[in-house]
Amino acid sequence: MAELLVLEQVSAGYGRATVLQQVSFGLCEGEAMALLGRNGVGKTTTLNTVIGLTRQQGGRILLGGQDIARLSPERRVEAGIGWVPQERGIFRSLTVEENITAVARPGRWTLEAVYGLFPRLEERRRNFGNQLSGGEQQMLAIARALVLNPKVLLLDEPTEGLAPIIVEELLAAIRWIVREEGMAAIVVEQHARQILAITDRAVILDRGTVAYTGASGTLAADTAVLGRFLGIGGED
Amino acid sequence: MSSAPAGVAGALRRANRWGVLEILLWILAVAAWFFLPEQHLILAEIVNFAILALSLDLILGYAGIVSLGQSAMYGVGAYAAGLFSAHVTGEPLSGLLVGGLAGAAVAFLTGFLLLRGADLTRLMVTLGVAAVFMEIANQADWLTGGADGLQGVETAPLFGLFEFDIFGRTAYAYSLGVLFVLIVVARIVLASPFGYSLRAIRDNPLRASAVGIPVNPRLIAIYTLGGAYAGIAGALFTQTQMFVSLDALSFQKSADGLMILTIGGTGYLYGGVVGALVYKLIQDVLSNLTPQYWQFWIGLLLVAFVLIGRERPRALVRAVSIRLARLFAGKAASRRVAEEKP
Amino acid sequence: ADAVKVGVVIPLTGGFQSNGRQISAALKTFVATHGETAGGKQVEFIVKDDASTPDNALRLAQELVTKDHVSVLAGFGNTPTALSVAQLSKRARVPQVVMVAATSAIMDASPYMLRTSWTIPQMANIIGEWAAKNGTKKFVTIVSDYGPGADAEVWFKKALEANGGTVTAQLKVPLANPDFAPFLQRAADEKPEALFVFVPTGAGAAFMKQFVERGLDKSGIKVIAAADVTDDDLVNNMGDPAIGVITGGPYSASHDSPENKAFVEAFKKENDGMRPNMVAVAAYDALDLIYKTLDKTGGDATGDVFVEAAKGMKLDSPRGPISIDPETRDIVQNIYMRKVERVNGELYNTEFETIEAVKDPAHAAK
Amino acid sequence: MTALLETRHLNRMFGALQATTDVSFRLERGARHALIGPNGAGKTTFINLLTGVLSPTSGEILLDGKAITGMKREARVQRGLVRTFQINQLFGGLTVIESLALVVAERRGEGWNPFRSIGRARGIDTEIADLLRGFGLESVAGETCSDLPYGKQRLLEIALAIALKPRVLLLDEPAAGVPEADRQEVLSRLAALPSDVAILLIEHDMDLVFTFANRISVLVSGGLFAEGTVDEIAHDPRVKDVYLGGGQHG
Amino acid sequence: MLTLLFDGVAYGMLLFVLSCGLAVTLGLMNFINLAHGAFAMAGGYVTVILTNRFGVPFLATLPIAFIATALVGALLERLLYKPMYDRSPLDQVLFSIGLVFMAVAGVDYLMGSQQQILALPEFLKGRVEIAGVGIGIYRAFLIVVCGILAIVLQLINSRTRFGSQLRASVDNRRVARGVGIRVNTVFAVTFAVGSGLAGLGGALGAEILGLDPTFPLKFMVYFLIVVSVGGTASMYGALAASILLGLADVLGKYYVPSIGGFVIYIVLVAVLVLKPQGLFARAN
Ligand SMILES: Nc1ncnc2c1ncn2[C@@H]1O[C@H](COP(=O)(O)OP(=O)(O)OP(=O)(O)O)[C@@H](O)[C@H]1O
Ligand SMILES: Nc1ncnc2c1ncn2[C@@H]1O[C@H](COP(=O)(O)OP(=O)(O)OP(=O)(O)O)[C@@H](O)[C@H]1O
Ligand SMILES: CC(C)C[C@H](N)C(=O)O
Ligand SMILES: [Mg+2]
Ligand SMILES: [Mg+2]
Repeated sequence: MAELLVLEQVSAGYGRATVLQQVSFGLCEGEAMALLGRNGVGKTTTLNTVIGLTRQQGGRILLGGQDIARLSPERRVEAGIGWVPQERGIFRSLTVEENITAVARPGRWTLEAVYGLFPRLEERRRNFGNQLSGGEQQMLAIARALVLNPKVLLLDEPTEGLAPIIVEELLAAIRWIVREEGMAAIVVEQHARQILAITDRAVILDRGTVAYTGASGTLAADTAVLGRFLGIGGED
Repeated sequence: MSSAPAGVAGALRRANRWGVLEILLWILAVAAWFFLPEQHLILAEIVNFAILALSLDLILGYAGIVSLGQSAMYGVGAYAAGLFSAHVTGEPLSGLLVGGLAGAAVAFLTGFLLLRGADLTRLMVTLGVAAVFMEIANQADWLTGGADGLQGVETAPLFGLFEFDIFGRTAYAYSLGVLFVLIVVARIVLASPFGYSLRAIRDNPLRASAVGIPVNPRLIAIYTLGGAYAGIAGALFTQTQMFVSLDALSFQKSADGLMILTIGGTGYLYGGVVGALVYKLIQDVLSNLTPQYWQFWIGLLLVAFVLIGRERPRALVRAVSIRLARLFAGKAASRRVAEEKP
Repeated sequence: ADAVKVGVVIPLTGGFQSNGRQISAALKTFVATHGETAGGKQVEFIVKDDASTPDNALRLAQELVTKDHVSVLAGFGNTPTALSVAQLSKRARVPQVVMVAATSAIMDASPYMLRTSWTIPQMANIIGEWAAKNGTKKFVTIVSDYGPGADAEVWFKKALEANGGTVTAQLKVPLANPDFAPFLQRAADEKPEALFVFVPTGAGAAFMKQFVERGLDKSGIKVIAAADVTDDDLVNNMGDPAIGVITGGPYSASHDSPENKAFVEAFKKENDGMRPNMVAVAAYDALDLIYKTLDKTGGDATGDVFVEAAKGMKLDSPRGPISIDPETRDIVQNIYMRKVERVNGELYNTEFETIEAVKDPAHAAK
Repeated sequence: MTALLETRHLNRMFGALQATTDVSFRLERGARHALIGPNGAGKTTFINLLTGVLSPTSGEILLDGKAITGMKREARVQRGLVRTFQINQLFGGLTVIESLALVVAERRGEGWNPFRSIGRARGIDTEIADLLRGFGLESVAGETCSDLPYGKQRLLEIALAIALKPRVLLLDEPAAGVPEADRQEVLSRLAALPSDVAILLIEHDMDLVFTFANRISVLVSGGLFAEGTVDEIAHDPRVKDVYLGGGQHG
Repeated sequence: MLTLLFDGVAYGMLLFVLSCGLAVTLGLMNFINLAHGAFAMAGGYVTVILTNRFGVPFLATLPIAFIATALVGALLERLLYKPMYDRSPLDQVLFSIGLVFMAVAGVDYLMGSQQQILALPEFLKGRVEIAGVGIGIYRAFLIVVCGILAIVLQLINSRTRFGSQLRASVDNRRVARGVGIRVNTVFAVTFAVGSGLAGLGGALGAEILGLDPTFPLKFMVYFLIVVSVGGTASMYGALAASILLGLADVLGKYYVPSIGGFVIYIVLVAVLVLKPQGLFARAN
């Protein structure tokens, strides 16, 4: 299978500080990957480097074989990357609907389609971004990424603040999108167990470097690794 | 007692100790009185601007209130002192008090207008308030002399001894003394729980109210104190110049104060002193070089200064002061260690 | 010292900068025509920009006196700046030669004050008298809301009423006023025979334009104004609306005399064809006064000596004969009634009547 | 007996939307109470009403049986009603020590004192030292809040609330953004609070809710939908339908 | 009385035309551009020079003034303004006031300090009487032009995708880029349009307000007042504020001339105290 997104020895950071050191991994079409690690290890930094909002200090990022390191974030979106920021970043003075239509690109995911996924958003479509509850904002951030109709979806803690029942639906939807539409996704999550259940592969970061790569199923069973890098006990 | 508490109290006190650079600055300022007699006028003016900027620093640097209307308090203080001298007595210290009270009263009465709204709103409201005061002073020419300025201001000798001469000798010493007292008072206030609560409000008003800080009353309190400082600056101006005009209430005054403060840096009390020094010297040089177009170069400097980053000078001051502190503290610390462990 | 230093404090920037510009042009012209010595001494000028504000004027004057040790202060583009320095002139005993500021009260503020410009009452009084005598009696006054404006209003009204005229409304326009519409409307509603106007140079153009736009010219209302409104600096650019406006003032660039011809020519030559206005002539005369006084004292510029020598001084100014009133130290000069006309394709204030040797009535009255 | 905190028929409208619907709710002394509910159910709104960030359209809020409905925010805090925020709200420019000192001074009623230096108040140093130790913040005590790593910021967020010695503590998703492994640490700090402090916890992480709370209220569409012990709620089929779903918590 | 109302509206429109460029840069882009007046002045000088020196018809100079200042604006945006977007309001204030100083002194140097006087074409001069209301033709012309401008700008902002993208970029530049909005282009275009409008405003206003190098300082307060009273949510805010201020000012000066100078400031303070976000607030 062709690798859709590849990070080769990527270093990145803020100002003079380097946070990511030589991070490498690849992602194929139709594949979902979990990106795990404790607070502050660089998960968000990794996603932000891929979308181009954090300064890349070294290495290469290839999308469909092309180096995108020099492209601006908006070009990267055109090239097929969709991003859900950790802080959600809802546009406060746009309505729910404008938040979506302002960025939408032609494709399967349309306004109607995302309303189908999150009916709650349709109920609130005329509300301004800053009049939404925490969970509603999260839904909107995901919807906004979907209507970009990307090839690769970067999700930074997408389940944070969502009710368990919505989390369930969302995770099922992510899995379905990836499988059925050949999208690729990187999902950063605090709830390792939940996300391992719906991803194919997992990468664990530790202080800015890749500490572990493997199949999600294997990792879910590997209590030693989970314990060491994520501090989670084996049983539930 | 365990060792941690000593560390806590120490850390809190350390933040408020006099710095080496600070002491040096005062030594230089006093030395200037003896060694730069030709410059007394401009030095007195610099000190005056420094006090105006200090009054802004209290509200902007510590409480986060931006204002384009500090001239309201400055001007009212200036006119109050002028009228006091023209109609009651020319004794300077009581005039200063009157100016300070007038400035505080204006701030206290208009402060509530600032409680809502973001930066831009505050900039505009303060500007509007100052404009109204200016217009009032302009209209009330029976009291203020209108556009022609208030005539008949005479300042009696300081302590009955020191005549205010046209060379600014007394004026500079007097202004410097006032600045010193004001800075000492500001230091004490800012190191208190009250002072810290202002910084908390500046950084996060939402959280400040959630830890029980009455945000609005505190803002009015510091705005009033700032007003008193501005009023004192205005009074000082009147007394040393023996003249007040509408300029004291003008937008230009507010803008100068703000410009000077930001050049020198906010939030450490000396921004005004540094800024006034730099600004006046540059202005002096430029307006001598090109009396007609000096504004162009001031503008250019301002633009460049902001583009480069106005926190730079402040960072420089801090770096130098840390370096100096280390130099001195090195010796002091070794001495202290020797004392503590006999 | 060998040189006599003269500190020139003028508004090169800010609201009154056009005055500053005329003064510095006049200074250039004067030095070119009269050289740099007087009373056997080198005369040195130090020019400072007060940005049109009294605070700055005072500060600069202080520095000139204490640091540069000037013997004479000159300049001042408006009343507030002149007044701010009066106290200093008094305390330091430095002669202060006022080149523009036009309120009467200035002369009382310091015994070292001398003036070569004009006073508002000097003009307004004559205009009021002339208007009433020539049959225009029902007026509305429109003046800028500051000291000189108030002076103009008061003295015009006084002279008009003394000669049988009436003022039906007195309107004061804020100094920084972008739009005259409401005032013009108000004036029109009063249906006067004419408007008396005093606004500072510059605002005059906007005023006349809006006057015509509102159709007031067609309704037969005349404009009779102080000279500032159709300043020589501007009148040519004001175009048709200005034609026919009657003003009273001390100087017109088209004044017919050999002195003036020479002056205008020299002025244009030194300043890229710029046309001198009454500010320029006042500045030129102030310099002439300083030179002549120094000649008389043999270069002694001590305050008391200098002022004493200046009193009663008579000069042949481009505007006609002028003198310094020995009692008030104020200027005595002719006031001309003029009308805007097109001369050789350019607009000028053409003089048609002369009232000779007018003193400031505010002081004469005392 | 009066409850420590009580609401009576509380309502709040946003335009036509009813975000809080006739909520009558009691929080007892020493309670460990959780408030759960679907997204947009009105939980944050409810907290905002309690703390005075929003004012109710109608209804009453009582603390110790006394109405505090129209009271200012800071007055509620002075009476012991304290909250934390879903998103950290720290004093970015102050150090950890300064933040805590200022909060402690404020609680002691010295906030208006402009003359005594903040470090000189008696006993303030031991109290702060205890807080620092209790929340594992000693190593970063002198650092500026905005420079702290996220985990420490989260702890400071809660420490600031504890420094106020609350009687009622309202926690809005205290574990948000904290990784699984560290969540227990946050919780254990809270569990260590004096047993007479009443705690109301909003959280979507059911593992946390079920270990921490002994009573749960469910809010749906602004109104109270169910209330009961952990067991009752966890097995309530209606709650499953609207909130829990069929997942591993079933 | 009606004539007076007409004058008030016309004066309001004049304020609007002066301020609408700022309503774009400050209102929509959230950039406190005190140098707005400098762009307006540039537009004014373009028109004056073209009509007076080169005899270009007045109406033809208007689009030229717009385009010329828009180009200058675009250039300055690229060179100077761009790094300022993220800065604090204070930085923006200082930065742009610096530009004002430069513009004032620069124009003085190039053009001289005297008032420039614009020669209007005949058909815009004079006035007509309609049902007893005296209507200045130029003022009526202003009202029409401004009304159209306000409506067009507001529709672009509220109805088009470009408008949403602009608001999104202002709300959160970083995230906007991350979801594919070409923030740089959006800002550059908007800033250029804002500058162009400023230039147009200067060109249209020069007739009534006069034009000299101190123009940017003299009128700075006026357009700041309009925009902050109007609020930043929509162009209608600026329009409503302009008309309100225009009417208040004209009526105030007519009936109580002695407080004429205050009125505008009192309206400013009153509105901002009651509605800190201005008449038309952004959602909060
Ligand atoms: N804007 C910034 N400037 C400087 N340092 C930063 C910035 N953002 C993050 N960092 C630092 O970079 C490191 C990695 O942060 P990052 O946000 O990528 O971690 P994360 O794995 O996403 O953590 P979390 O689980 O808290 O979201 C941290 O040490 C953090 O302090
Ligand atoms: N200012 C407002 N204007 C209009 N509607 C609002 C406003 N604030 C909140 N809402 C609406 O009120 C409802 C309740 O919001 P609230 O934030 O209380 O939900 P919540 O229960 O905390 O949800 P979550 O779990 O997602 O954080 C939501 O539908 C929200 O969109
Ligand atoms: C030129 C003049 C308008 C100056 C003004 N009359 C003044 O004395 O203030
Ligand atoms: Mg992260
Ligand atoms: Mg919530």
